[in-house]
Amino acid sequence: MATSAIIFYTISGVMILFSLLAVTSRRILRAAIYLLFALAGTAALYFMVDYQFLAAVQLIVYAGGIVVLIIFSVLLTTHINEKLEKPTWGKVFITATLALGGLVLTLFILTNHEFVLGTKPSAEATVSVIGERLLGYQAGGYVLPFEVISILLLAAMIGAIVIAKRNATKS
Amino acid sequence: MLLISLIVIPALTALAVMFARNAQQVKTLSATGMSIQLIQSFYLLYEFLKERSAGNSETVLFGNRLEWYPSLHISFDYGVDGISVAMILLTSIVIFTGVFASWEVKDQAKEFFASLIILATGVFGFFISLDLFVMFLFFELAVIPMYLLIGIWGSGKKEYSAMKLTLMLMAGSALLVVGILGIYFHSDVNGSHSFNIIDLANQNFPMEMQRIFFPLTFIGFGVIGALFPFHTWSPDGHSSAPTAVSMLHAGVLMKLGGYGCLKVAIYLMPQAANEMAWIFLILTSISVIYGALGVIAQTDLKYINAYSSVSHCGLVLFALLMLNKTASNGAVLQMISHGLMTALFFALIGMLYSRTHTRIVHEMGGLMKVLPFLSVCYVIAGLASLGLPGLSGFVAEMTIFVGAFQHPDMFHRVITIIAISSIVVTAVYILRVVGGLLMGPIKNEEYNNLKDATWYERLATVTLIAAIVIIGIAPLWLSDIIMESLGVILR
Amino acid sequence: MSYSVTIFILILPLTVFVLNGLLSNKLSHRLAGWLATGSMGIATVLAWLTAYNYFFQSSSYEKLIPFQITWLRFTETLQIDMGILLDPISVMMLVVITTVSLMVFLYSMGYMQGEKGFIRYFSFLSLFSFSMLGLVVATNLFQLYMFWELVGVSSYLLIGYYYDKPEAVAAAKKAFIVTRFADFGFLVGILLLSYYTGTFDFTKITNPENAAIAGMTGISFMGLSVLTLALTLIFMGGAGKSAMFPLHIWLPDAMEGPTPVSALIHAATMVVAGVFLVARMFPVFSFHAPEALDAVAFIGAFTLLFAAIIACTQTDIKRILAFSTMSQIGYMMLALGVSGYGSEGLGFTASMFHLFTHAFFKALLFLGAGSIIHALHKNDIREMGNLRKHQPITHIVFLIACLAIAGIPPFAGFFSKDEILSAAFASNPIYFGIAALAAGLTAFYMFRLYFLVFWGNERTYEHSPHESPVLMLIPMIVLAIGSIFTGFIPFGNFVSSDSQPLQAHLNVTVAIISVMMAILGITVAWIFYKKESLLPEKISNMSGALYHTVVRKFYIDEIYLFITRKIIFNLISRPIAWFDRHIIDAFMDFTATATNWVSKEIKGLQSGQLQHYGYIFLSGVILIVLVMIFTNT
Amino acid sequence: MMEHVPISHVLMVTSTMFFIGAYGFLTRRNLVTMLIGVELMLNAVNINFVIFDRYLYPDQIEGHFFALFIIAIAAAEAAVAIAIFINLYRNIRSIDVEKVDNMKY
Repeated sequence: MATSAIIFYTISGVMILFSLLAVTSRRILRAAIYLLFALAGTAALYFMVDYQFLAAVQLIVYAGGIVVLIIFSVLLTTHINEKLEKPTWGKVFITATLALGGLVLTLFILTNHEFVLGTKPSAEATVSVIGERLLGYQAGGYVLPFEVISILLLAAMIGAIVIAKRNATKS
Repeated sequence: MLLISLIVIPALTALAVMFARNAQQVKTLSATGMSIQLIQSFYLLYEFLKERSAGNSETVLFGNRLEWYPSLHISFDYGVDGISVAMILLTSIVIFTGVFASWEVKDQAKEFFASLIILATGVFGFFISLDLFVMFLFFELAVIPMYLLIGIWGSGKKEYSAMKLTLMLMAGSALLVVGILGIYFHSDVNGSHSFNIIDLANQNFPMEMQRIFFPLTFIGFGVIGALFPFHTWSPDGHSSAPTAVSMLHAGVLMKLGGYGCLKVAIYLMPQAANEMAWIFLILTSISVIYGALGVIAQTDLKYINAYSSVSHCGLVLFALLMLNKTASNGAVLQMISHGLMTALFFALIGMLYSRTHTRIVHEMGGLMKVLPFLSVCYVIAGLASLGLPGLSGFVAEMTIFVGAFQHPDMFHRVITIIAISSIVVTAVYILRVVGGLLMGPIKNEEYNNLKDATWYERLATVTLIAAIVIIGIAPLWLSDIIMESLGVILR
Repeated sequence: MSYSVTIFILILPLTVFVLNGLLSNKLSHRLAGWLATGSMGIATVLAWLTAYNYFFQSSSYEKLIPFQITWLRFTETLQIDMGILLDPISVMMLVVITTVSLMVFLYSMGYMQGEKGFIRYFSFLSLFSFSMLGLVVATNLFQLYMFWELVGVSSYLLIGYYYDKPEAVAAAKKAFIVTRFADFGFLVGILLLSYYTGTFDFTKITNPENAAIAGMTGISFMGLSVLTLALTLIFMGGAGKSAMFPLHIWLPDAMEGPTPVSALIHAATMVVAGVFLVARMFPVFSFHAPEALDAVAFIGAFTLLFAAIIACTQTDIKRILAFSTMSQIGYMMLALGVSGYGSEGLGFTASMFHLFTHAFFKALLFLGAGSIIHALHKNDIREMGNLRKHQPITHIVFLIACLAIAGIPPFAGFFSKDEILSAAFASNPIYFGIAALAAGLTAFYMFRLYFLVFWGNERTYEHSPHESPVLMLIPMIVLAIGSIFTGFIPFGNFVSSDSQPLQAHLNVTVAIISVMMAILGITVAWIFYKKESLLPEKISNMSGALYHTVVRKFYIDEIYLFITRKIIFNLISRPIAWFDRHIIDAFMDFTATATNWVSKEIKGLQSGQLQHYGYIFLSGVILIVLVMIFTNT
Repeated sequence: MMEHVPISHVLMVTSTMFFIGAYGFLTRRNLVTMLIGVELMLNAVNINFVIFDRYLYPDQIEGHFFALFIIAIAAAEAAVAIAIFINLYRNIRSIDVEKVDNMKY
């Protein structure tokens, strides 16, 4: 078994483990931390496929930004010692059945599908290439989605502020 | 230009009304706008007659096409033939008098007059447009404000009635959309689909298609034309609506049904009309008799008038289904005549109600003594309704009966005789009301102090009566311009 | 003088109607009244001039159309024209209508003085005159029908003149509705006739050589030829307007109107419109539809006797006259019914002759009755007596009219009635018997009235009766002169079925029988009613139920009431109104309620629980994927 | 670097992660933990984009961009979501999803 394979399976194991923990842990802060690990694992995967930039973004935005946001909100909305109540058995049962059923179905399709692997040499995803593509307006340029995303982010930012802002007249 | 200004003027008036500062301004603006509209309509008639006498025999006059949405072949095609001119005249007279009849609306006058005039805009647009899609658009524009007008300014069970009326008319519209789209997708004008009525009229739609879409369009328009058994919105709607709205609704809006049936259903799908006429003939003759008999047992003036409208409008559709020129001519005449007299009726009922605060016939009595002017007008309206020669009702009914009776088929003649028997029933209920309401001793002491009509009420009623009398005495010009257009429609 | 002047005979009353109607609260009573009467005077002069020109200045009595415009076009062939058709009967009618109208207008000036609705009254009266004149000069069936309706409505308005009296309102309504019902038949008849002939024109329809008409006799429907059917229906219209059995019920009630109105409309002119109609269509009846003519004769004869019998038992002075009118119109119808065409057309001439003379003496009777009512303010003859002392002139003219209607020579009624009896005699002895019997009854009930009112004991009156003003007396005297002398007109020379002079001879046998009957009737009346006597009461007590049946007018009114109120109102209208609200409308409401219900029932699915949506979503996705997999393989 | 790992294995991992996220989303009642579930799912999908790109179309980097955009959107979504949670908490003193059903029907 090649080193890379070993690394991959290790990472995968970590990711799945922490994902599971993240959705089952009864301490909410821990759940957030477990999520952090799962996201970091993802970043590692990106490194493995040579997408360094993406991996960096994943770490900064996801692991750095979102998880911190989540932790903040947890701190704002729950007591640190509070344990989440256990979901009812019925709920767990239904959900687990559904999730497992979906998983089995997906795996069934996966295993039965013949993937045609690409044979061409892999393209480099250097920062300069990414920058040119993102701001390019010729074929393959992503300037329009880029702008749209910018607007979305702006709108989300304003929206978040407006929603979260304490209502001046109310209190 | 002439036609465009027919919808621009009311639209502008509605807009101006919204900017008015007080109720007085609102009324002045509306009255001015609608007077201009009335003058315009007469000018249109004059121009139309001038063109026709100059030998211009095109199907529609003053027409034009404004591209609107070329990829779906929707364009604002407009133009008028004799029928449209007649209906436009009717509409402008009714809306003109409607404004004066609602002179006393106080709360939210601005919104009331604006909605009323927007409704009229829709009607004018409907009558001038030649494009099915635009026509439908205007149709909806005319129907929707009705909900607000009844729901907000109505009386009695107004929310219920407004909802019922709107839902039933919308259900009709739904059928209509399917019908119109069906026609559109089956058309083939120079390799593409079309919404233009004139183009569509030259299509020979296959019989299978006509069999599906004729009933859809006919019932779709029939709902607003009070086709049995889809007429029940009419009594409730009319009884809850404020005066001017009843006038406009029974006077004009119900006529969109007949007009649409003629200009869309029958004009575009003549073979199916011919084949299926008998079904609808039975329904409409039921309308005629059933409506008339139903009136006798009513006690509320507005219900009485609503049911008699069902009967009279049933006669319109009945005549159209005879599919010959004379009867159809009668149908159009009946639309105009009924529009005028029912508007007069509703105006008078509103005026009486504002004085006596009741609409129940047997609670009133002897009003002739205290309200001579209004009572005489009521009698005239009644006489017009029962078809007195010299008033418009006679002209219309007789044209229908003579035309319908010329049908070579025995079934049609027998059913015509059944329809004719409605004139007896009409006389019964009209005279019952006139006798109970206006004659006899005064039942309520308080009525002795009632004031007779004010100047604006006089203006409204006299205008309508003048129109009724003019058509009743000299119907030939009107009948001729209608007949001419029918020649094209009933090829 | 050209005939186009005749148009003014129509325009004058119309103008007065419009003027008086529009300016009813501006004009003074005097001005309005004289305006109406003056115009009617001019119209009368014009009518007499027209008649003079027509009958004496031209040799042959052609049908003339001095004026005609197209009023409404239905199809290429069918159109309504408005025009004036002059032929012997229409000219004769013009004279009758204008003359009687003028008299009634004059009379009304006195009778209606001080009434609040004086101007309205003259306005309506002018409308009536206009419509009636338009009716008789109509050039086509549809024009006739239009004026027919107008006449009906002016009759409605005038009967309901005292609109605050419930009885008057009910009577007006009844009159209009009953005639409307008859007009329904009339209209269908017109449509039927025009459908086959393709025309409304009298000149074409009544042309005996018209092929389309002859063709109609060949088409049969339910055993009758279409033409017979059409003509019977048209006659139905005439029967309604002329108060023939069984459509007569409105006429007695119509007496609620002012008395001059009864004189003009319900005695002299409008009610004979039905006779006029049959006379107008006579060639068609006579040549192509003898069955329809038989119906006319039968109905005429039946009504003649029926009304005369009822008249003998009534006590309201105007109702007696109303029944008498019905009976006399029965004579006219009978005469038309038994008449032939051309040289056999004695009945036709007799009918028109009787129409002519009847207009004078019946109008006179009503005006006399009006004069009495004007003085006494009551209608019941049992409360009257010995009026000859108080109203000598009224008494004399009334007597003249009674003699005229009873058929005593040399008064007008004798000649016309004699012709009718001869025509009936020539046709069918049964009809003759009925007519002769009715002649006796006529004399009896008229003189019963006469003796009870003018003789008998003095009664106590609230204020002592007085003779009527001059304005009322003049017309009565004029009409009385007419009632005496019109009988000497050689009527057959002017009016006949084929416009050829017809020599009518006095049939001596018939004359003797009829005079005998009349004298018998008068004698019986004299015995019964000259002095206070117990005889009539004894006889009425003896006949018991029969007598009551007659007093109640054979319960025809009750039958009608039963049909209209119980059957039409309670069994048809109300159920329909109920059905509409509770079945049809309820169905529409039900669709709405059902939609509402369904939405209420399924809204639980929208629980607001995010995770429920999640379950459904996920299971949906899995399901769809499963379906796709299994359908692909 | 991944030539020794078959694509299906990677996909199995991501699918597992996805359904774990779904499980979390559906069982948790606390809105924040539900959000964690959503993040997991997004992440799994993101990996898929990258992996498909790398294995099937190595000469292109479109998957990379998709992943990039998804990350951006996820960030925005998280920000808005958390703002909503905070506001909600302020109003009803709880961020339990089962209590948030005011807008049903």
